[in-house]
Amino acid sequence: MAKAQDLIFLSTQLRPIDEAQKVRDVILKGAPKTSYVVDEPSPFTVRMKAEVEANKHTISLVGALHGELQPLLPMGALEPIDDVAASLKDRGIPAGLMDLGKLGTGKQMYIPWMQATYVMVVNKKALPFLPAGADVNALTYQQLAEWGKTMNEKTGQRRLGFPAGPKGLFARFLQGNLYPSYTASMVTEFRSAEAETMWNDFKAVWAQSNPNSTSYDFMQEPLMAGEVLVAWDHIARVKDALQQAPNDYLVVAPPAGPKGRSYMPVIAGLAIAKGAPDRKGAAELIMHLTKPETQLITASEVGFFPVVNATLPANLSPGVKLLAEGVAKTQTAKDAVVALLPVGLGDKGGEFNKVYVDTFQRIVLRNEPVRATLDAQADVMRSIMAATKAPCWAPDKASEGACPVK
Amino acid sequence: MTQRATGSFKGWLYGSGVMLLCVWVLLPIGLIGLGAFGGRPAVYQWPKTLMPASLSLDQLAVFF
Amino acid sequence: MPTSRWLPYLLIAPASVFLAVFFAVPLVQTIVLSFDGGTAGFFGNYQRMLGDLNFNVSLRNTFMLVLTVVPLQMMLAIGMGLMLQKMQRGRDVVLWIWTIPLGVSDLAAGLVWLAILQNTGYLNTFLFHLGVIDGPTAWLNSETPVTLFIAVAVAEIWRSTAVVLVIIVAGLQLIPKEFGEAAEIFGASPWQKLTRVTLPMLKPSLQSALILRTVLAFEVFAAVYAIGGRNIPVLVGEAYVWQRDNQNYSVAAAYAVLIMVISLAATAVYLRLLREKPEARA
Amino acid sequence: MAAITIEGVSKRFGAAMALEQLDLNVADGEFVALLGPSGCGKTTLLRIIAGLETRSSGRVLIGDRDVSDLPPAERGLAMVFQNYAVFPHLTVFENVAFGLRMQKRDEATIRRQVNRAADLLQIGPYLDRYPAKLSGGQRQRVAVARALAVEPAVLLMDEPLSNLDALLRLEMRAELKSVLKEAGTTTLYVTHDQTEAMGLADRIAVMHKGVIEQIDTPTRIYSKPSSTFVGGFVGSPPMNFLKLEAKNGVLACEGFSMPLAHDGPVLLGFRGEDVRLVDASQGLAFAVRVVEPMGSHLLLTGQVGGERIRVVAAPQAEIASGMTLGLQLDAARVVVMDTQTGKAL
Repeated sequence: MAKAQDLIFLSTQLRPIDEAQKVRDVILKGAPKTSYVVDEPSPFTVRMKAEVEANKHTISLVGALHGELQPLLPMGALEPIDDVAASLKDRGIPAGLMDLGKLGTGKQMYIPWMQATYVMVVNKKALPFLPAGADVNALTYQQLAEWGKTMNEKTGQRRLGFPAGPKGLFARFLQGNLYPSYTASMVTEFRSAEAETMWNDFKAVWAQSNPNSTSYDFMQEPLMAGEVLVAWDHIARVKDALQQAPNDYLVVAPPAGPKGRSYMPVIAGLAIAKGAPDRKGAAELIMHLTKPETQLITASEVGFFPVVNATLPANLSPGVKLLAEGVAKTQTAKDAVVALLPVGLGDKGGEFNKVYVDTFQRIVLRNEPVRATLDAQADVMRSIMAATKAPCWAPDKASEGACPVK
Repeated sequence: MTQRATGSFKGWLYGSGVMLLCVWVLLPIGLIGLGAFGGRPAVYQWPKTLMPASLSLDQLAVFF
Repeated sequence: MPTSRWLPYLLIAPASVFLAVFFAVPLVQTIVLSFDGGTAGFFGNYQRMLGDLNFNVSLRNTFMLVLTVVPLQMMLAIGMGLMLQKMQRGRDVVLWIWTIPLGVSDLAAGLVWLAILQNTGYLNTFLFHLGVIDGPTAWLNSETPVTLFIAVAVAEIWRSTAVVLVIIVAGLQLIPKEFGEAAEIFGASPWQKLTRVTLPMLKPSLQSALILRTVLAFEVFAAVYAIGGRNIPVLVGEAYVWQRDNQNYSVAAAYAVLIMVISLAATAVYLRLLREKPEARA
Repeated sequence: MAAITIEGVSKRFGAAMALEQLDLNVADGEFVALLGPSGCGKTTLLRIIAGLETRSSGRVLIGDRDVSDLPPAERGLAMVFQNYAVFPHLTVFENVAFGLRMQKRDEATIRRQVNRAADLLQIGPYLDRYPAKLSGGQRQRVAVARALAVEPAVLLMDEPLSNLDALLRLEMRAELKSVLKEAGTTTLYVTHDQTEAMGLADRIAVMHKGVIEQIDTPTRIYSKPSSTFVGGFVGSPPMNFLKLEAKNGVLACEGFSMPLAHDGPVLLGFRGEDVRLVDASQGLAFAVRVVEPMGSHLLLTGQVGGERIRVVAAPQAEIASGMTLGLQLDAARVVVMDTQTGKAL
């Protein structure tokens, strides 16, 4: 457990017990003496705020997603780290990513740590049921629905799966994959005619999804159990299934809609807390974590990919290799559209997610009329945007002031 | 004589009621207790066996 | 005698301060928070709560759970208590076994029943061997609300009947056996003895048990969450989601206040309905 | 109204015998008290008759009916408990009516019988009250009224007065006697209080260690106890016993002699009030140790030979401790017991 003199590294990522253990035992090997502490996003924010308000600092380094670090800036919990950024110049972190770490200020607020995205995992047993003419690497949502239907007819069970349980990341699917693929937008076109088509298409997909989907948190479990043959999830949440039986699976890009094949990159960053008890140690730890060797170890241990210029070695474990290929396929698809994680929502991030999940519940689970539901939920969305004054982010076009909902 | 006969029938009824309620309380705990040694595969093992197919103490490692 | 006059107040002071600091203050804070509407006005959070798509469902589920679970477990506990009273041998062992669930946390109880009732659980295995089903069958998702509800009710009954049992056993022990014997001598059947003598005399215990269980049942959450996730929303679960996932503490506080009001109302109803006749009080 | 017949009833609790081959007859309309120290089995016997306890062997008859295996309700009896067992959640009226309601009697009958029982026990004014508002004595009356309201063939009472204070007990005792005489119910009454038993009962059965030592009228129980136990248990002060030697068909001591067809050591029993106190030169030498003025009499405790003796003297007698007096016994008022068995010869 945490010893007083150790540097404290608080993270919202790599939380599950075995992942945290890998961080402690493998990834942090050779780094300054560190206690690795994890917390869920909302208590994380509360804790950071409390330390600032009490002016009593225990945490030196924080690791969190871009969207989780951003709210820490206005509360003055982050220390500018241009000096650390300068000493990292040779690591080859893409300038675009480094710029994200400035959080819209002139100074470096965090250093990119690792990245991931959301993919589809396909059990090879599902391949025979693919619709005629469909390419598993370039599916559309209609084809996915058709595929699910055939699997249901042939196996007697609904074999598509989504992590729509209490801890699942289903909201990210709706925001980052489904909406932009149909509307080229996440917020502005929320209640557009394209969105209406989208929901109707997705109803057909859901009709072929396993009814337990509303209980799934991590898709690796139903995949390993064979309950689900085709699943969408964050790469870190399917890794166990792939490593356990790499020969059974393919990892492919999520389906495409009329406006392209949208995907959502996930960036986690490392920041130093203002008033950190051990700023020097924290900087050293950043240096350690962004070393190409450490980044490769991170990739193979926990399934998050490097932000630095590090070629994945050929002897990568087959499961991680599958993931790497899946990520590459997703990012390089010729119809790829990038949808960023929401920015600027502060503590309204939860309610923003709720808009999508509620809309899904009403339209798909409770079969409420699509048009009326979209109109009602668009009002909620508008009030969130008005309250946070968050400007649009990709793929929505940049806006002056709060991102509008048409 | 008749009273004694109905008495023993009643006693039997009571006894089995008590036993049934004991099973109702203990069975779930027993099952989860055995399941705890099955490790992760036991959760999705189908069909379940009383003793998990692969015994392991991995889950207990969480406590240390 | 100023010291003896003040002594009782002095003695309850630590407890009062404790209650004030750790109970009353957070309570007031919660109530204040629930009216802290920001832009939406004084009742803004309550409007959001009432307008939420899960509100009606969670209210209905919570009430249905209370109305199913509490009467069933009262009956079960009374039956168990009477059985214990009849027993001559092994009474202590049986009482000990029957109160084991007292030591099981509600989340753990939920997980226990999840292991039994899930797709690949023990129940399905049993049914499979009987030939009733031919593979893992789902009982606990949003498309099987009835079995899901039954599963949650069963887990709750399993977990929390012991509390009622303990209260009832204590109450039964307070009734001298002569009352039952008098009823027997004057010709009461076992059923009449139960309804005309035992239950009326057990009323104070029944009242405590009912209030305790009902209030706790309105706060049902962890077992529901473990078994049904968010497929079966309940009031406390919604408060949890608003607090933790939606990060809107004010709406969560509104839920908390609503739950408290419902619990207080239920207590008042019981106290009124089960009040002893004034003349009967010694 | 019916007689109670008990034939060879035994009760075993594990290895211990609580009742041993007990026989008892209570005639129709008779009032019999079961008297004995605690643990003598009197309450067990009563509960076996009531059907609240199972017997190990023997039969219980009420009237001509063998009720041994019947449940309590079918035995045609009523019972009054030591703690009254008056239902606290029912009014006095409903308490008294309880047995009648269980018998599904019509409302008019119930009203009539309740009122009659209530009048008998003078609880008419309290019929609408709840027991919690009544005094112990009033609750006792309710319990008796409840028992009498069903007009039982047999009434069983288990120490019904022992929870009352002394004055109230005296009052209730007299009242019970007249009420039960009027009702004419066969009554079996358990008590450890000899004055209660003497005052109320037509006959007293003295129980000791699971057997009935003696059953007789109160007067004979008092004056002619059949054993040292009965003599010692009944009466205050208890009977005195002197160890004497009988020789040649005569039992004699200083100032006393009677014929006795028994040779060897015997116990001579006499009541403290049955002796004449005379000058120390006559009769048995009695060394007075303690003098207790009791108001109606003086209680003298002293020694004759090596044995402790209690006798009663007139209240105005001038006797002080340390004096030696003479005791004269009346051959008509003594009992002679076997030293081995303790039974009367």
